[in-house]
Amino acid sequence: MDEIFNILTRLLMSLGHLAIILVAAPLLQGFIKKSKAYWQMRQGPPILQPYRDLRKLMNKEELVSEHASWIFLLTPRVVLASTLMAGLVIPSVWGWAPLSVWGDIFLLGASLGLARLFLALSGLEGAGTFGGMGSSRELFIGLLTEPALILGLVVLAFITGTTSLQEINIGLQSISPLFIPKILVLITLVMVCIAEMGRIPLDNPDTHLELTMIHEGMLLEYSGPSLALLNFAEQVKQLLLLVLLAHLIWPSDLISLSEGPFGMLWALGFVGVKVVALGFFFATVESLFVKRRLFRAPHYLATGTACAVLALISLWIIGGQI
Amino acid sequence: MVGFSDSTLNLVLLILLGSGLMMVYSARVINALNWWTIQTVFVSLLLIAEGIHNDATEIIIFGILLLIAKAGIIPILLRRVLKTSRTVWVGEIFLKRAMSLVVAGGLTLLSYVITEPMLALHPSYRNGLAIAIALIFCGLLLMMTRKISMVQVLGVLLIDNGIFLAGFFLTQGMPLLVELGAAFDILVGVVIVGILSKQMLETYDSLNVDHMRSLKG
Amino acid sequence: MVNKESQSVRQLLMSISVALAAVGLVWGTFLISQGGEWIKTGWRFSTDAGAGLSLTWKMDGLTVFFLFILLLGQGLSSLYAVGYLKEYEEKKKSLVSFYVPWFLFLGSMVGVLLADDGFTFLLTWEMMSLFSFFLVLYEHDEPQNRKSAYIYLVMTHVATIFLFAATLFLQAKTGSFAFQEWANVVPSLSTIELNLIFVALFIGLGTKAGFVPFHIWLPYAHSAAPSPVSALMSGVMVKVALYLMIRLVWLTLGPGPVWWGWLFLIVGAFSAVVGILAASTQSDLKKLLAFSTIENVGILTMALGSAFLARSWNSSWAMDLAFIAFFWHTLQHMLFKTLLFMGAGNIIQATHTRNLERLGGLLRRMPKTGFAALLGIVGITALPPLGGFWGELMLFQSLWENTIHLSDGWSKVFLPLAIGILALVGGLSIATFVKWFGISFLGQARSPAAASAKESDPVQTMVPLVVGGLAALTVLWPAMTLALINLPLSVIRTGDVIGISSSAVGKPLLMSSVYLGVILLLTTVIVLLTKRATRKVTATWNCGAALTPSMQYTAGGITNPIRVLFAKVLGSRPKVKGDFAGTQYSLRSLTYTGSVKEVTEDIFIRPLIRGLLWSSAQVRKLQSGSIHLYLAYLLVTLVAVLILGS
Amino acid sequence: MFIGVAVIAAVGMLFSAKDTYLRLLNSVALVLLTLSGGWTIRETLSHGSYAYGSGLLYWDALSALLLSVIIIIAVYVIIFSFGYMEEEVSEKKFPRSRLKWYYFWIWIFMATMLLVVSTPNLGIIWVGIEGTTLATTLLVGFYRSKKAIEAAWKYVILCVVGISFALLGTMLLFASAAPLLGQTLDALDWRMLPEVAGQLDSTFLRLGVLFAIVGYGAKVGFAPMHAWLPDAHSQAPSPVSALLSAVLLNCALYAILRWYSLANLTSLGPDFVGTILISFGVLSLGLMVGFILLQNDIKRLLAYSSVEHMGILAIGFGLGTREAVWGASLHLLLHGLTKANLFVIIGRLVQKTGTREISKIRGIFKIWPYTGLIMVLGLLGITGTPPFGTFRSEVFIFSGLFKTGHPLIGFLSIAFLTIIFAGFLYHFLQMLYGEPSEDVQQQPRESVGTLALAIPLLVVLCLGLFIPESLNEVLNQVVNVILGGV
Repeated sequence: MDEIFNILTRLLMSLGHLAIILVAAPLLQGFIKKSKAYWQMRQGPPILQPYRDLRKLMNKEELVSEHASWIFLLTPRVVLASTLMAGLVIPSVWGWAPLSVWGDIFLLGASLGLARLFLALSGLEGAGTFGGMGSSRELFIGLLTEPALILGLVVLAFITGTTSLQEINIGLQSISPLFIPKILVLITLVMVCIAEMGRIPLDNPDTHLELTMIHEGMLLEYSGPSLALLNFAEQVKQLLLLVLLAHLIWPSDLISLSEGPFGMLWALGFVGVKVVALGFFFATVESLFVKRRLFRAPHYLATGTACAVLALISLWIIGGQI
Repeated sequence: MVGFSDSTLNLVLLILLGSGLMMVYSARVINALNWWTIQTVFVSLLLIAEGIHNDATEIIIFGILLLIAKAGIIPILLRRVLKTSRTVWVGEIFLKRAMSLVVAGGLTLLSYVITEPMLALHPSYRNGLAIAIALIFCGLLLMMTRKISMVQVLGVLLIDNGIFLAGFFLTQGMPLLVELGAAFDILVGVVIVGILSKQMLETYDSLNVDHMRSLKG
Repeated sequence: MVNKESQSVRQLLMSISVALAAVGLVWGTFLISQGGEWIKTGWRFSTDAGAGLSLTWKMDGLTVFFLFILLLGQGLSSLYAVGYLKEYEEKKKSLVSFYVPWFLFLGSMVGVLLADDGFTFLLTWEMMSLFSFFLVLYEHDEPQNRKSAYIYLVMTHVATIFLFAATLFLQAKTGSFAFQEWANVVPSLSTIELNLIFVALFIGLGTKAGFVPFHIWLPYAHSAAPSPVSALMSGVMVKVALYLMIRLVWLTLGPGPVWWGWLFLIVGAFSAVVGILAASTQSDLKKLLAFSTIENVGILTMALGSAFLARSWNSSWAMDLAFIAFFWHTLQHMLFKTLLFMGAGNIIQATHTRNLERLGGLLRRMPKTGFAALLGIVGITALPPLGGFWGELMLFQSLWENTIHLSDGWSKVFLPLAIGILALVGGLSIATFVKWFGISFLGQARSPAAASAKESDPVQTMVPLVVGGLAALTVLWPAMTLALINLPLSVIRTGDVIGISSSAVGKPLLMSSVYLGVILLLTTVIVLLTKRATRKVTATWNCGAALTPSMQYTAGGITNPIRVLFAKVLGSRPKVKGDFAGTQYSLRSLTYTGSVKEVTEDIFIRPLIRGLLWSSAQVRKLQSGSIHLYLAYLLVTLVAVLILGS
Repeated sequence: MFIGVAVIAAVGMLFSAKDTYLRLLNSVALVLLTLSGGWTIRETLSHGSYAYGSGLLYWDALSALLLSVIIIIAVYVIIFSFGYMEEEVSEKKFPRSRLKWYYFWIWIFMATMLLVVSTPNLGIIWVGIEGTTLATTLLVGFYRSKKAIEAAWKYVILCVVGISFALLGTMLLFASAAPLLGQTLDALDWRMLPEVAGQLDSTFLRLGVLFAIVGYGAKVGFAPMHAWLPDAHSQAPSPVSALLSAVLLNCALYAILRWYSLANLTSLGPDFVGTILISFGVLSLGLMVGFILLQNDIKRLLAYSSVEHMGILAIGFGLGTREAVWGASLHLLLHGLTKANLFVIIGRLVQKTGTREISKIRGIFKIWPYTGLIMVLGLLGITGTPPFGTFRSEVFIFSGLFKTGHPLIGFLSIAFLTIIFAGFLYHFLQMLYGEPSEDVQQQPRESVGTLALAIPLLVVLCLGLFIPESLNEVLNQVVNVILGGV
């Protein structure tokens, strides 16, 4: 009986997790845009504008290139689905991850990789120049991001002695915020998140300038519902990364149904505050820097990787193991 | 064993060595051939003397056969080839005549050095053995430093004489069957070389071996 | 057009091949289901004292696993060949020189797997090389293919020197060829001897497996062979070499020094990176796949390395993980590489070119092939939900466990770096296969041949789909796959056999089916939700100008950033030449020439060959044609022998 | 008695140059040869040894092995000769009247070789070996072209000089044995010598053995005394090349083996000759790498390969372990078969294409697929590729190197073999594939019957898959003979 209850709880919380992600993703996007506008001394669009954009796009007619095949239409769906899959291994606001098993830190990167694969493929669908350019660059940045992300997470796993994000989250509670390896890893992960979210200094989400765009280049041929799905997937990914970072920076305890609705809401609010703060932080970062050219990206991401390696070394040195 | 005194034996040996060296020194093929013939005659005589001394008829007969075959048939054959080819000079390569004589002298000394352990045997045997080896060396030298095919044949024959001499001093002759076989082989060999030289003459118009360098690598 | 008789011969022979595989598989399944001690200890048939006069065979769980891989590969490739070979018939090319080596090649691979002594091993091993050589040589009309085949056979032969040396050395020590005897005598060998044998085996087997820098032959051979053969060579043959790595090094030589594990790990990492880098810049449809094989062999080798390290450090948990990773990936790579080579075969037959730059837009013309190939690239790039990923997950975890298990030392830094390298390789392989698939199947046709391509024979499209289905099945029913992996594990582990399907070791693997289910569910839901959208087909937006095929990104272009970043490793020397037509500003034309080459070939192989040929030329001068000189040789020899002899 | 058959046949050949006559006579002679030889071999093997003519002729297992190699290959090659030489005559390579001389010398050659393997006397063996040289000289120069004469000249001079050394060696042996066994044939009889081997005077013996090994070695073609070999093999008519390579070299090696097994028993110790043989073997292998890699004459290629295989044999016999000698004995048989077959098939090829240059022969598979197939088999057989028997024998030989503590030499030798394989493969691939030249394309195609030429290779192939117990038994007997009391 208990077991069924547990499973049921888990299932319900998973659905809740998904629902929160789906609902909150455009909100975060709106908030970040607003923050950027703040730094740029402008009014900026309303916070709820992303919802409106999505609804508008969903109702539009879709244009499909004559050269495209069914992959073109499949891509937005798969990308959203696999981004959500990545969401399933990230601890929810209550600390639970729906798909938690040891080794799931690798599942996170791989799920995002699946999305990247399809995106890059559909960039080539239109037979135009820009899509290919976007794909090429996205793949390039992706292959540099991957080691940094995995290494960063692996170091966290070493710190906490487990390879499950949920357990890492719990384990990090007992680690001092000033633990040097942890700080270094967080630097890595912040850099990786910037790259993954497609933000300055690697990519500019607001530009459609042919020569600089990466992510937008691949989306260039999309319109209507497909574009909405892709934009939405991007927002979800952004939210997921920020939730993850929030959990890592300020780890929180596992909250179960037994804490009562108030406890659960409180946890939701707490994480929300953390994510908002991080969102503001990234908006600030984006406002302070300029976009770099493509071939500076290796330096940027190598710095991230180096931080992870340094974290690893410092971890063992502090532990007295080397 | 040998039925005459050491001094006689030494004289014969000297003649053998001298003829060998003269072969090396010869400028004309015909001279070398003559020297070789002389040498062969003495070798055969040595054998016959041995046979007489030991009262071994078969050795005497063998010696006479040898005399006829080697000192008789072979020179005649070679002479005919020489005549048809109108070859006169031996054709030096690598070493001139005088120089080759010096080398031959050196080789003779070397062979005395080599055979030093044999001193324990009868001194004149040692002497004989040393000269036999010197003849073998001279033969090789001749073959290596002369262009004309006939001289190379003479070199082989000189080696053969040397070996024969060595055998004579080492073992007083091999079993007859083997000796006969060996002698027969030499004879047939010269006949075949004669045929070959004829063919060579037909195709190359000379007996100069140095023309034959097309097969390489 | 096709001769009826030869057609029936083809169908008959290939059916026999398929049937043999099927019978083998069914029989094997039956045997295994019976269970028995033989899976662990081995089942010998035809044994003698290892004198090398007769051949001896043994079958155990390890063999069974690889036999399974082999038979599966054989069945699938043979079935595919039924369709593939038709083209040769149409070209009136005799197929006898295909059939004969085909069967002998398969047979000799079975022989290698079953061999129980050094002599049998060498014999079958050489036969395997030889007959695969003839298969590579099958399309011998092109000089390039002959060169490939030549390089292949010579390199494997050179590798065999080392195997020969190791075998004969051990035989000299034990007086027997039997593996069992060798294992018994190993403890009495000195460290140097043991290490030398190991290095010899490593080089010898590694060449066949395609370790960098011994991999030169692999891209040549795999791309020159007819596609069913490429599939077999890539999917099965390189694995046979790895099988022997386990059989001879792990089981026979036993635990060695720690650096063996490091060697595996480092060479594996090196192979993986170099292989995938070279693949990413290739524009030859099949060469790219061949380089990817090198990468995957690298990954498998890393798994072996992790297992070796785990054994040295007594970390049984990490060792199990590493071997599960190894066997899982072996199976997955066989399936996906077979699939991809079949896809490549279909493309080649449809367009008669292997050059990616001349393909494009094939997905609309060859939808079934394209769908199968899509499955293939998802699997081969180690992305979930297909099987490629879960093996790598195990490997990651194994490396991680190894690190955790160690109490101290710099190894704790280097092992995680291997994880980073694997991640890099993963990223590169995504780029590589997006290029492979995207350039050939998507966009516009880049040549008339690609524009007029037709979907292949039903058999040829069916088989890749079947392979894809099987691959999905391994993930959907991981317990079955784990049961299969359990067979070799029970041989390799000296301890008790653990039922890995039920223990925690395989937990993420069991999760794989959940992941697959959920992602399929999510995708379906999203598709259903967005179904009612209206669509209109239009031209691609091109800033208002007309769109021509040449405006697309090229195969060279799409991975150009990688080429620029790794220029040193790839030996890339791009040249840009501008024709300014005499003026300073107006550019008339711009020529870009870029090429990549095998740096390892330049460093290791070419100087060696040059040196060899040079010294040969010197040796040949000995035979100058002068009889006087020859006589001198005779004299010199005589004198030398006399001096040395007395 | 088969020596008699051979001599009579030789003389008989001279009476007429008519094709039918020669064929008939040859066939009769071959049948007689096979019958009498086969009977002798059977007697020998069943009793361990067999004597005839009050011990003047005597065979043991080793002689029987050589005898069977000679007879098998002679039958194969001479039957091949019929068609081949007819073709040569019709191509006006030489007048028909000289055909009888060809068979005359062939049979004389046979007779001398049979003599070598039928006598128990080291002196007579020398006579026989010298005889083989003389008998083949004119065969080598049979075409009377410039090159043929050059080859014949080099052949006769170098071999005669080399063999003279062997005579000297024989004399030295006689000198040390005569005091013990008397001044008779007994003192050179390898049946008698082992009994007194321990007491032989070591100074004479040592010199004698050295001279004999170098002397016969020149005839076997050990590098660097092999210079005559490629010339002779490449210029002789192909059947003669086959005989030279597959049989004659073995006969010379046989002489060395007799010395070797004798020397092993004496005060020189078992390793003395062995070491020399191994050195010659490795040197031959190593040097041939260069010649084979950069060869453009197909028959020279095969000739160099013969040198290489003699090197392998020298290593095998020189090692003196049971396995190695067993392998070498097997290899002797297999190399003979393989090389004869290759020379025959290549001979046909050269005849049809009219060139020996590898770079001019292309696309054989396109025109003559069966020839191509046999060439592939030959390539694999001669390079010791499994599943051919040569692989087995080479494994056994080289395992001996490892067993006696020469792993480095063993490794080197295998490496040499591999490079040689690479060279062979390269040349053969060049010839087998590609586009044939135009005048070759007009040549007539061939029939399936060509495949019959591959019989020796098929035997080699079968011996790679399994060794019949009877053959194993014979080889063990051979090993016993060679190793004697060691």
